[in-house]
Amino acid sequence: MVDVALWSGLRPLVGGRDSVAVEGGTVGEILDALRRDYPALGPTLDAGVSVVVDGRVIATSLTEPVQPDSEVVLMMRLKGG
Amino acid sequence: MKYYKPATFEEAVALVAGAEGVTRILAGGTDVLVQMRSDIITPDTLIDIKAIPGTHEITRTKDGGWRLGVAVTGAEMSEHPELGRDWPGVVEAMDLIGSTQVQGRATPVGNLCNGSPAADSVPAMIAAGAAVTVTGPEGSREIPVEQIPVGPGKTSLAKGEIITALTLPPRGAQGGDAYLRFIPRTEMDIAVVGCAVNLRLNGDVITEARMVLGAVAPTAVVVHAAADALVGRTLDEDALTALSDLAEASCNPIDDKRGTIKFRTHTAGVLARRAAKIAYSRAKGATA
Amino acid sequence: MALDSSKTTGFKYVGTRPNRPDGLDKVTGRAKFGADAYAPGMLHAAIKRSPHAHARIIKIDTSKALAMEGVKAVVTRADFATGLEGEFGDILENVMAGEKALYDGHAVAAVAATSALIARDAIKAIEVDYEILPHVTDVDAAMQAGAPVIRAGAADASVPEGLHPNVVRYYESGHGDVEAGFAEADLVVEDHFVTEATHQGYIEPHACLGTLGSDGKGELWCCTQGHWYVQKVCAACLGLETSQLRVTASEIGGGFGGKTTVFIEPVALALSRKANRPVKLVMTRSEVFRASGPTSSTSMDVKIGMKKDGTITAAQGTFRLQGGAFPGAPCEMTAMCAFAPYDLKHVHQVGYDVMSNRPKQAAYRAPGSPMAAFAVESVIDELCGQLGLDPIDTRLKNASREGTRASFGPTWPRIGLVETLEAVKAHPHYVAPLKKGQGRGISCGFWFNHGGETAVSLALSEDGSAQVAVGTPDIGGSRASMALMAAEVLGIPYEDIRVTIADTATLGYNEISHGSRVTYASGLATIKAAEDAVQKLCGRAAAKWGIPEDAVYWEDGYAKPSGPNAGDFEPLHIDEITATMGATGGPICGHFEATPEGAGVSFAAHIVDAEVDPDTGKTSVVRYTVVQDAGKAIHPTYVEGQFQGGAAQGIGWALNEEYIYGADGRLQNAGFLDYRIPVASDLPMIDTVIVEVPNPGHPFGVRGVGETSICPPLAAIANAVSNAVGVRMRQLPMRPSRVLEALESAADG
Amino acid sequence: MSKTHVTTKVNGDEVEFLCDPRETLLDVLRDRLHLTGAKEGCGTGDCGACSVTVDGRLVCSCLMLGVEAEGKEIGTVEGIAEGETLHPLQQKFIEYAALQCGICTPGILVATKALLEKNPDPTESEVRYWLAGNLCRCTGYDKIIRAVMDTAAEMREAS
Repeated sequence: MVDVALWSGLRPLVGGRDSVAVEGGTVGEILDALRRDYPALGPTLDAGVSVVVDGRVIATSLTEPVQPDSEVVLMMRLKGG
Repeated sequence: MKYYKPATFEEAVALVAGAEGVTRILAGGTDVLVQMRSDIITPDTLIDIKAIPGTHEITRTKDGGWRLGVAVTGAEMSEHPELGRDWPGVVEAMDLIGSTQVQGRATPVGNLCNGSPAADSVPAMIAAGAAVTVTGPEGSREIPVEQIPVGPGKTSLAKGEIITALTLPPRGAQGGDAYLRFIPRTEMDIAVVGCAVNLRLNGDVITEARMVLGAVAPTAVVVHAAADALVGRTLDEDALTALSDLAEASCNPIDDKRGTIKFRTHTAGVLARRAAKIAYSRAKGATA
Repeated sequence: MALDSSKTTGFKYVGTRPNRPDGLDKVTGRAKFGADAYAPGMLHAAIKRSPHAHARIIKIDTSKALAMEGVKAVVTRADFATGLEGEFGDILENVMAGEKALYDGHAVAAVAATSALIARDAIKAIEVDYEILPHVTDVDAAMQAGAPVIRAGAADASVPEGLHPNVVRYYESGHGDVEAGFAEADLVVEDHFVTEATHQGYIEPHACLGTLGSDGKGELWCCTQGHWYVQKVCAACLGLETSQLRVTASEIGGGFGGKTTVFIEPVALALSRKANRPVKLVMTRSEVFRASGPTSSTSMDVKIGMKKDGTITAAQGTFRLQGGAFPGAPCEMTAMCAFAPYDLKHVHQVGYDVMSNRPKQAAYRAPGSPMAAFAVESVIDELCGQLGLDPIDTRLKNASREGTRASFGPTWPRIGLVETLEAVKAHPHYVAPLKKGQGRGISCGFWFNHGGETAVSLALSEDGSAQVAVGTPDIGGSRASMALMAAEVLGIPYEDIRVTIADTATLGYNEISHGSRVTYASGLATIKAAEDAVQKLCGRAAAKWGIPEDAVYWEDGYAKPSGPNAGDFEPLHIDEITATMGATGGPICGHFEATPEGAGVSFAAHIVDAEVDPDTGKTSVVRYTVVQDAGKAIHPTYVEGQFQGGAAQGIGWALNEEYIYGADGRLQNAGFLDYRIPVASDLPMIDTVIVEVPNPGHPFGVRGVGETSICPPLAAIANAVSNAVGVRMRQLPMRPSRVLEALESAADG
Repeated sequence: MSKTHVTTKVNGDEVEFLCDPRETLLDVLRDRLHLTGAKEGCGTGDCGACSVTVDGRLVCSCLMLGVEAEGKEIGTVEGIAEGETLHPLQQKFIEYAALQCGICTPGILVATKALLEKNPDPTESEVRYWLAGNLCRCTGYDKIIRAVMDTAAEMREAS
């Protein structure tokens, strides 16, 4: 299980928790697991999120590996100028 | 749009008198082309007066003043070796308009006829006592510049009349003029407030004074009381304060995107003080 | 053996300052920008736009326009695809209004004619009946009960109940307990800040030339930051297969984020399809201001607590962003960037995305971050002032660094804020004496930077020179950076490399040039493509020598046997290998197609001296220094250029630039006369210091540099002005009247 | 719509064209003569990207009509280099990276060439004020000003 930290705007959608634990070895698997285990997060995930894995912002790639002890933080997707 | 390039003023006057719809005179074109591009006006008739002989000339008049052709540009005024020595305020006012590129085309007569309350050269020309020659089907007459603008975008010229020359009076001894404007940047803006001051001295004592404000009313404002406040005294702190107060009291501005009533009024006072100091030092012989 | 040319020192080409490859084209007028393309039989188009801020479109009568001599086609919304939703639906709605005109300048119809003048005349002949609706353009007003609703049901699931329907997205994050943190503070400062919308102000208006046939095949030439995105959006808006539309990016005359989306291209294509002729469409400057994408305006509240020793105990911010008539204002970016420079135990940030009757905001250089920095860094400056603390030491004391927790959640990797602040402290500008009437301000700034889908192809020629095809338009000299990185890997001279911006038919999808990603992502892709080619070169040498491929290595343009065991062979120069490549296995090319995910965040700190005329409130910037972490400066001159350009734009934003709306909801300053970007005589020279803390996510350590440079200036200048006049400036722009009012309030009270 | 026949010289070459009197010189240069070096950044004389010289005088070609070009000598960015030899300003602009996107560059080169012909030894402030009507949004002007100052110094030495 990987602990995924959520931004506080998402916490009401998961019963007030600031992080949730899900199964997954890649960013894509983690996002799938979040969708499955916490359907209320679906619209947010569909709108696009970045996943920060050990300080690296993963904006797009679903294949990035995630270790069980990785620090994983959900972040809203970036758009630059 | 019909485009004409008459060879004489007679021809130009006939064209203007006979034209239907919207007619514009083209000299520098820095206002009329902007209005065309912005779909503010599309003239039916455009009369380019630059082919008329003499319209590009700056000449000394017999009495020691200056006669400027109606197509004389800001750049030509700035480059003239003597004009700026006599009327630095008029030349610097014209020079403030637009960019180097605009200076290559823009004319003081065009600035006048465009009728903008914020026209930079107009307060300076009025303060200097400039006049224009107006020619119509009935002939020509001399009119002081201050009588040309009557409101934003409006002039006193009758249908069929055009301006055919600009004259500046002789500078005479111990005179000096100056023009300052306030803009948010250093260049390229329309004046939020403009102020021209023209002084004549006897020694340190002011004998003649004219102050004209721009962009604080529908037309340039001649502050007639400036003469009462300044004549017979030196430009001491009291005189400056009186002038500054007069400037503020003469304002009748609007709130718009370029400035508030409050800011324009305040700044008119600041500029009056600063312009008067420059005009005074020029009257005393300073060349800057 | 996969090649790895990663290094952070010992460069031969990287870090030098050669002339840019496209320099000659750009100084001779030969470079072709968006409006510089012509096609045989081409028509010129013009767009009819709503003069109303909010109005229902009752009827559009195009008959008079169509009857005009020379008019070949007229389009309205009915000529575009139906049923689009989400992002593409919003873009189409913005490109051409449907039922309602949502802002002054919203397109309602368009004409193609045989000349630009006829097209302009023809749009005047289009008659539109409107039912005028109430409008709102101010962010706080748009959130108030009773404000006109721009579009019902636009809010997404993030928005808490009870907010006005114009609040369409909501973001909240943070950690710790801010109330507890404020209780520990010796001083708490809370303030309200306001910024106006600004425009990217690129000098080149949007322009395109489109050809589309009834067979669904099209060609499009346009100035854009991302032609694959344009391809995708146009295909959707016109109901085409994406691959049937080939998009070529012209040279681009500035973008700064404003050309990351689509405004006119589908219109040109729709007109072309109808007229069956190529159609050129170029925005006027007024259209650019009224109907492209400015920034958000903001209303912000920031509260920070500090101990006497300068320790920040807690920070809280609320950021309301007005984003025009569509969702998308970057409220989460504002909130996430706000406190990013600081290591905070207790932090909380909230962002609101608010719709109004203004054009849909578009990205502008670090979207959302400069405003946040304005509010936060102003409060920090106020705290330092009141507590008598040095502003740099205080920032250093609280600075984010590797291993500390970022305000938006994750733990920071290697970052360069401390090095940047130390460079500021060491800079002579920081301690230079000030004259009377002058004030000094400093500020930090932060931006994430981005990777994104990237494809690069590199082909070697028989003579050993190389062609690199990249998919990211060159906005500020990136061809030079790409060539430098390719030269470094291939070991051939910079001049032997030609970099081309490929069209959409030539490479795989390349994400838009945004998020300061070009030198990072296209650079990484160029390095990887060059490594791929080198690998193949080594293979050819190995085959020639009859030794295993992994017994060959590449150095300075030569394949060499990797040691005595590999055999004794004369090194083979690249041109010896390429000369015979046709006979030894065929053309040698290198490729890279991936989504690099190692973009390094970047911090900057700026020092500004401002002088204020106490009589008029007019501010002059008299000295300016930019210090920023670039990771690794590939071409330092162009890095400096990015720093200077960002600072200059920030100066404009801080002092004079603003969207001015009248009570009628119309934009009053849709031109460069009254939308006042800095002119040459407004600015001093802008000093730069390039800090290099390598980004581990790039082979040479590159961090994006383009955007971070606009984050500190608003605050730095506001702090300088505030220190000069002795009053805290809380609203931008700091136009003279506003500064004068501050001076008067100080004198009164 | 009747068009006017105009004969003029552009970069030393005699050219003829027919134009609507409403067309600006910029429209004519670009759309009729296909000299696209001059750019339209604003169409209202505020940005300088369309700068050309007319009888040696620096103007915005968007603020002049095509019909007014009759009998004039027009200079555009395309005429600055002599054959394959770049003007020193062009060379210095490349060396100094005095351009990023390059859209303002043609106008700035035409403007600064006119400046150096009038004033071979300008101060920094004179260069800045001369160029106030040439907007650049990329560079913050720093490298442009340095390139112009250095070109001026080098041209003075060479002459």
